[in-house]
Amino acid sequence: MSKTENMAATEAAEAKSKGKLAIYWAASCGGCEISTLGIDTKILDLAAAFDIVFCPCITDGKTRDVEKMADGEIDVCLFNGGIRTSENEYMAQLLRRKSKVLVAFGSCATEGCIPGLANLHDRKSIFDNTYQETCSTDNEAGVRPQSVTQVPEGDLHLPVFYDTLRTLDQTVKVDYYLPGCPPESDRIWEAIEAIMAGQLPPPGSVIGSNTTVCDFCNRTRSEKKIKEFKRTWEVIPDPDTCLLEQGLVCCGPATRAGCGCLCPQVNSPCIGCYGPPGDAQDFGARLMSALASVIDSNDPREIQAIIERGIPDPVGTFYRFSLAGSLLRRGKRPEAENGHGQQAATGGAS
Amino acid sequence: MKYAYYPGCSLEAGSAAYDVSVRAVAKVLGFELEELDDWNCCGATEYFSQDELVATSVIARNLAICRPDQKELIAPCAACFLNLKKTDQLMAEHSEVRSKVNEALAAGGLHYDPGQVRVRHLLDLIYTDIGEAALREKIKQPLTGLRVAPYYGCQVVRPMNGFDNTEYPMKMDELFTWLGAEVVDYPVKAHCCGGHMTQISEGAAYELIRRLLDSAVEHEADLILCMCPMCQLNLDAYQALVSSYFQKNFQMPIIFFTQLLGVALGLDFETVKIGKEIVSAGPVIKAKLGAAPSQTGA
Amino acid sequence: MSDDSFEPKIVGFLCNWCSYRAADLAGTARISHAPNVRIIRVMCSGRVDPTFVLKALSLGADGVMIAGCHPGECHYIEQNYKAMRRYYMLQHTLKAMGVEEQRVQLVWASAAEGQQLADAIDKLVADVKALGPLGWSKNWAENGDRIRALEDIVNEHKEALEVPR
Amino acid sequence: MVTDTHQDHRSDFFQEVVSDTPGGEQLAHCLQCGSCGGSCPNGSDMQYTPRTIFAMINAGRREEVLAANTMWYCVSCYFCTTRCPQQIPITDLMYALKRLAIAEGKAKDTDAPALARTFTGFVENFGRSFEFGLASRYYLLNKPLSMFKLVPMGMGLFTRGRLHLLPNRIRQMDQLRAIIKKAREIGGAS
Amino acid sequence: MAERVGVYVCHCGSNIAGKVDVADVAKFASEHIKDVVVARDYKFMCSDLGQKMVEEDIKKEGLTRVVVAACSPHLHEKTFRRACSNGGLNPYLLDMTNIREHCSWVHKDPVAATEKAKSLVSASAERVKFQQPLEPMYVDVNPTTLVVGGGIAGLQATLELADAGHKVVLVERLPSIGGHMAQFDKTFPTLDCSACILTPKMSEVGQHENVRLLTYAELEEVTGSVGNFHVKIRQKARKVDFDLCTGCGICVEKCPRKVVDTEFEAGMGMRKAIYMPFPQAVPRVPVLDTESCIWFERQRCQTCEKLCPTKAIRFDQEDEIIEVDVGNIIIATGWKPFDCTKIPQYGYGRLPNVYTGMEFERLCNAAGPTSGKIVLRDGKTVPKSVAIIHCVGSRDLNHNPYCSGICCMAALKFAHLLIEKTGAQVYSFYIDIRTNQKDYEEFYQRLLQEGVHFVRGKVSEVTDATRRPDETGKTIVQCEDTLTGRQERYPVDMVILMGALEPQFDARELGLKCGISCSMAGFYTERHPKLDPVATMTDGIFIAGVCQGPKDIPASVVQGAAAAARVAGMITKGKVMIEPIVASIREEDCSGCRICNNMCPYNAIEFDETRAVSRVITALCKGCGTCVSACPAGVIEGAHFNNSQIFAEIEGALWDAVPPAGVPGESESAGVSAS
Ligand SMILES: Cc1cc2nc3c(=O)[nH]c(=O)nc-3n(C[C@H](O)[C@H](O)[C@H](O)COP(=O)(O)OP(=O)(O)OC[C@H]3O[C@@H](n4cnc5c(N)ncnc54)[C@H](O)[C@@H]3O)c2cc1C
Ligand SMILES: Cc1cc2nc3c(=O)[nH]c(=O)nc-3n(C[C@H](O)[C@H](O)[C@H](O)COP(=O)(O)OP(=O)(O)OC[C@H]3O[C@@H](n4cnc5c(N)ncnc54)[C@H](O)[C@@H]3O)c2cc1C
Ligand code: SF4
Ligand code: SF4
Ligand code: SF4
Ligand code: SF4
Ligand code: SF4
Ligand code: SF4
Ligand code: SF4
Ligand code: SF4
Repeated sequence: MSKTENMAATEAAEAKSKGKLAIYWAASCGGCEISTLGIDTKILDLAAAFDIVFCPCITDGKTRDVEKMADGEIDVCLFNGGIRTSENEYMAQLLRRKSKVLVAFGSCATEGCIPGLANLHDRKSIFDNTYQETCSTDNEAGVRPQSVTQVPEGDLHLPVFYDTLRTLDQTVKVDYYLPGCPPESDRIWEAIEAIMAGQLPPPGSVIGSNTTVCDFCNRTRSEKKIKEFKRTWEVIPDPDTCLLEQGLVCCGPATRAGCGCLCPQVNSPCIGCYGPPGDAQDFGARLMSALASVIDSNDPREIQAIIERGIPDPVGTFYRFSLAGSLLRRGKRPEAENGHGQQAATGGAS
Repeated sequence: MKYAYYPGCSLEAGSAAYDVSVRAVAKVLGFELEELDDWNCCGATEYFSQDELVATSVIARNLAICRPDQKELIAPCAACFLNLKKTDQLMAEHSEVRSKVNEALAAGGLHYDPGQVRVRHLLDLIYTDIGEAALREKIKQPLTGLRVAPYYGCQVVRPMNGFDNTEYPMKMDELFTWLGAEVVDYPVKAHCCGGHMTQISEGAAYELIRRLLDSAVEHEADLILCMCPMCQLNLDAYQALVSSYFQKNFQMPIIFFTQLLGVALGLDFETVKIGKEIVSAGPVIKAKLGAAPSQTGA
Repeated sequence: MSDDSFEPKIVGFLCNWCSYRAADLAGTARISHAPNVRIIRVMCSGRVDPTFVLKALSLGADGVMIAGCHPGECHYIEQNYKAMRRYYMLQHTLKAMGVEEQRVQLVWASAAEGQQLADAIDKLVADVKALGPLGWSKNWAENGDRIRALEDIVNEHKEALEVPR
Repeated sequence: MVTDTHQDHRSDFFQEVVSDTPGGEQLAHCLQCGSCGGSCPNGSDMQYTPRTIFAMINAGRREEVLAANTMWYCVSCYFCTTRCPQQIPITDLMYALKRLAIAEGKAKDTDAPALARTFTGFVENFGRSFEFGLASRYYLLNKPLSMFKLVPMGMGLFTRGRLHLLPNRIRQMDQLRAIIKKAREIGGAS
Repeated sequence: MAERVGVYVCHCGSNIAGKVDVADVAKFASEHIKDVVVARDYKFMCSDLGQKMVEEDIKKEGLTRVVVAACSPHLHEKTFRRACSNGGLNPYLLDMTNIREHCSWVHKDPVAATEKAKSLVSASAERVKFQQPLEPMYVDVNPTTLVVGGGIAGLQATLELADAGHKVVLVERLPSIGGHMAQFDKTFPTLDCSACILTPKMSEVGQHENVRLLTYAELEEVTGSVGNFHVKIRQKARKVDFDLCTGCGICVEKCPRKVVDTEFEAGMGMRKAIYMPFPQAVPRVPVLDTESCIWFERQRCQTCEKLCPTKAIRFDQEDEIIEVDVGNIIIATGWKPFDCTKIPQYGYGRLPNVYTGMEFERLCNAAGPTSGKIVLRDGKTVPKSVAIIHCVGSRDLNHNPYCSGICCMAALKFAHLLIEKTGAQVYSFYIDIRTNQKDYEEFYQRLLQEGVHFVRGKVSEVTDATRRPDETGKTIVQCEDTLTGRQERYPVDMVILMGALEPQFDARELGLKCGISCSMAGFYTERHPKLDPVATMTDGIFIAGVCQGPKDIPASVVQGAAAAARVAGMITKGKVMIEPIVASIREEDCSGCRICNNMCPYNAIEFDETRAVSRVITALCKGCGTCVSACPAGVIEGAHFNNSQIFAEIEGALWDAVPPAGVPGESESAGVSAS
């Protein structure tokens, strides 16, 4: 990862003419766009520096327009959302091809975020739940979305829904990451400024701090020993002491700083939306290791009891934002579908 | 306290005295023995000489038909105890045995996972679960003055009894010390009674029986206490034959330990079936213990 | 469901002071055991980070062994307790993700326990064999219509895409 | 620790005996210490002590071993087994020898097979056994003459109500028979 | 720049090559592992030529990393590190992978073994690329040595060092040094008087200016590491002022309380409540046993206090903790006798005339309770026939699988003493007679000449149950004479059980304190069974005598001297290398969450309150790496075992597993991909 390879960014900065910016959303909630707008009046600076050539959320652009662009014509593409469908994947590939710099923007694109938690299930069970099982659903005919529908005029296509949500970099090569759910407006602006100034770190980097939320937390902390993990509704935490020491599962120590320690400031434990710091490979593993290390017991049975009682939903606790981006990426699929697409293909999308 | 109870064939027939006295003692001591429903013969030593798998499977059926709430199975007979316990252990230690036996059991719609049932000997139950304090409380007729030779035999204490020394067991000794008897240090207490040798080589068998009787005589025991039907049969029923074989005149009463325990607990001779033995035990007990409320029967 | 030809790939993280030496002892004493465990030496079971286990599983391991000194006998006094705590935490999470708990086993073996370690290896291998392959990378593989759907889109958009690069 | 590769060098007879007994492989470790032979209550009546038998098995002397009286004099007292310093399941090996001898018709000079067959015959018909039937049938069929000697003893037992004429039959005889049938089918040592 | 890796696959004669196709492994390395520029297989890598090969390849091929696939790194890592150094490469750029103990020796199938060897080599080669040059650290060696255990082995070690001018602290648990040898009458095979050869050594130790002798004391705690151990010793309260007592023995003589001496006299004799275990005890300062003393029982007596001419009795004396700093430790804690009641068929504890070997030693010792007269427990009958039973608790899977090595000889010694002193018929029951040291077989021949009845057979039982008239009143030994194949009974007057030598009761505990391990049987594990029998896997800790394994006095002495020589070598060198495997915290990235703060058992992690970051104190860190994996931010680096190294190793180990799918670049693109 040497700096000399940083051609694209340097070129972008050197071009005195206005740059071209694309903003796209795949499987995401729209929060990232809202946060982008949160840069407030600085949006004018942005508009001065960039032409927004593609942004389905705020401008009327067509995929065809992008397809017609020359490869690498877009200087910077901020891509938010995970890859849930074939359309998402196609757009990711397309924008990759057309962009010099592709930024995975927000937690969904970087590590899957909440939509990625669906990776504990597969398409079939997601569809069953969504189109059948929820109590507000009335679907006696058992209708499911079809990827191909035959009508007299020919075949109609819907994007195919994947079994596993993937992050952007599990789909295409990504140049930079901007984590957060959503990324704080200030961080977004810092990143844009850096892009505009051409002061980018080596490709592959996360744009942000290397320390963790704790670094910005004002609570007093001491050596940690935990006898019991508590759920948030079980206690009113003391406002001045480290929440973790009070038994609350605070993800602060394992979470990249950037949010300004918002949650602990309002007496609520950090839930880890900024993902892991540095080159940590697996957010959940870091947190599991740290929390387990400070359990105050050497008795196997007691340890198990503390864990089972205090952390009833381990995946939701440790991988709330990062399941898709974690080392394992998803839960084990049911035997029938494991690794063999055929069966799933008929069962799920047809 | 409630236990599943596996009396075994001998206790149903020739050694009913054991069965009856066990049940009587249980009542006094306040534990319940619930006979295992539809149990079958444990095969003694004979099946193992013919077909190992049939032997273990036949035995395992008894373990398999225990209800889930029947976690402890009490066997008073030495052979039954050993066979049940051995099968459980073989199944636990050798996965092959486990799967083959279960394959056979499956033919009868049964299944057994080793360790599911804890096989225990009656002596263990009385010694451990009832214990000294409770026993002492219930003594009605202390056995003071009676010299008893506790005879454990082979199969209860070896090789896997799990409650007493395999070479020099002491639990019956202690039990009768609590009851006030004079327990002789019977050096052959875990030696062999000859088992079924009587039917194979009488010379060899009679010699084994002689050693046991001689030692008891030498230690001036009034009677020998058994905990196995085979031992009782060999020492008691064959005593006359052994006497004539060696030109001796043995007159050593042989009874089950539960029978004398019953006497100590105040049961009369009839209730504990003293009198069913061939060499009568009644007279010497009466003589040594003197007049006591229990001596109505016989 | 066990397939006789299935030879599980297992990664073992063994403590330098006890279990690694137990494996050495198994060697010197020629105690044969299953060849499936690829041993990685760490200074202490306390060095074993749950990340290592997840990494191994994600890269295609069918099982993982973590081995250390017996509780109370750690070369570093008490670090194996920390390994134990992390192990249970990890198991708790793996269970929720559908990974059978026999795939990841924590084993205590002192430097003297070559036989025990060999037995534990054989047990782990047998357990994993019984479970079958984990095949985690296959677990990610998308169902067959993905490629087709992508091709469909590309075909639909072919014309537009044919622009000079 | 000796690895099992050594077993390949042992006699076929050794393999035959050992494979018929759970844990029998341990016989490879016999020290020839004689603890078994010294312990056996019938040791002095045996043609060969158990230790000698094991040496003969090792040497592959099949015919002599199966014709020996040793195993028939074993009364399953387990003294040898609990004392053997190499934890060899000696008593169980004696059973294995009995099985082999019966299977080959080698057990000529002993009545033990007949006794065993009588016994198991009862179990297979009734599910339970009983001494009187056992003794009388066995003696009638095998030793009609020695029966006289035992008459006084039998009478003694009889007058005390200790000889039953028929055993009780268990209810689920079919189940037991099915289990026995299956076990025979699977066969061999468990 | 890519690394240049050299891979060397060792045959170890046929040890590895007999099972693993080493050439194939080398070929695999050169063809399939990235950055491998040299891959060779060689007969003996640890030989001079093997090492030279590595050195030369480093120079000629410009290797930047070296992998040796051979035996356990515990055996030869140092060798190959040295080879790297000699070749001009930092020694920590080597990785050794174990394809002998972990592979060729334990797998039956050559194909599977070869495949595993490939994985191990692949793992090692991937790892080695991430290794970083490290500089070893050196510390000064404290020239004082601690010896634990004052038996013959410990005494020898102490004297060797002290005579060479080095300070020694000798800790003995009992009131006097001397160990078991002090209890013996004669010693085989020469039959010289044990006391005559032992007591001079004892007093030399007692008076040596370089020896600090702490008896009636026990090791409490050991911290630190090679070169600089810090040791806490509990000096148990003697209740006698060590400095004031002159050893006159008046207190002992006048003390009215007599008790059975289960220690020195093995239960055969009596001692007082205040006592010196034996006349030649060193030091000559008595110990007051509070369990038997009348004063401690009911506040009476005080005879000793009243009569002591120097007023040395201290009823209120308490245990004391003594702290010493030493550079090396020699453990020579010996053995304990097998508990013969565990074999009830031998009747010990029940039959009066059954004795243990140690009891018999006291019985025939001229300074013993009977002044050396061999009589039965009634105190007068001289035995006319004696049975000696070998292998009691030895060579017995129910107890100890090993041969105790010395008891055959001790049994011969007893047989000789019995014949000499009583003229009794002696029967010796053995499985095998093991007399394989210098002059031992000759001793056996002598006993054959003297007419001992050697019966080959492990005794089945010892009983008082008579069968024949001639057995009445005797103790009967029943056994198969395996040479005739007959079961026999031997009625005798006395039976002696040659019990096993067992590890000290607290061997494991003490091992834990010092960080050394025990074998399955419980004897301390040596670094190498043939080539390094007195060192342990923990640097600076040595072992000598029976605590390492059963052996006789000459062998114990040899080991004591050998351990001393090893320590002397360390002292002479003056410095010792410490592995630079330590943790360090990237302080700029530490957020001060304090998770790691109580991870370290050596308190090597401190928290800087002002900067709110944690920090590792390198000198205290032992490199376990527990804090490394605890840090949620991943900012603690574990040298030589860091994440990138281990991740690479995992990846390498699984080189043949199905690769993860769906990674960009390799993705089965549908044709939209750029470039
Ligand atoms: C019956 C018998 C007869 C024998 N006769 C002979 C013979 O004739 N010739 C011969 O060569 N060998 C003989 N041996 C063998 C001999 O006893 C041993 O070789 C010898 O004792 C070994 O000496 P050692 O110093 O290793 O151990 P020991 O003699 O056991 O000395 C160990 C010392 O360490 C002390 N110690 C133990 N633990 C601690 C602790 N935690 N802290 C402080 N101190 C501790 C003990 O109190 C003891 O003083 C005989 C053995 C037996 C059983
Ligand atoms: C068949 C066999 C197999 C063995 N296997 C094993 C085994 O597996 N494990 C084991 O532990 N032990 C084994 N041994 C024993 C082992 O050989 C010895 O313990 C070992 O060799 C002793 O080493 P050493 O240095 O005392 O003597 P040696 O190996 O004999 O070395 C003595 C050296 O001194 C030289 N030398 C002799 N005289 C002079 C002189 N006057 N001037 C100069 N140099 C001289 C000789 O040339 C020789 O190089 C075995 C022995 C035999 C016979
Ligand atoms: S763990 Fe949470 S509460 Fe504690 S210091 Fe860190 S961020 Fe603050
Ligand atoms: S006792 Fe055991 S070791 Fe000794 S001869 Fe008999 S079988 Fe062999
Ligand atoms: S089990 Fe058999 S061979 Fe063994 S001692 Fe008893 S009778 Fe003899
Ligand atoms: S390096 Fe190790 S494996 Fe190679 S020859 Fe030397 S001892 Fe054997
Ligand atoms: S006070 Fe105690 S030690 Fe002193 S003389 Fe009295 S009994 Fe002996
Ligand atoms: S030295 Fe002799 S008596 Fe001692 S264990 Fe070894 S063989 Fe047995
Ligand atoms: S690596 Fe181990 S010894 Fe070093 S500081 Fe961390 S916890 Fe302490
Ligand atoms: S655990 Fe890591 S981040 Fe937390 S204080 Fe320690 S080094 Fe710093």
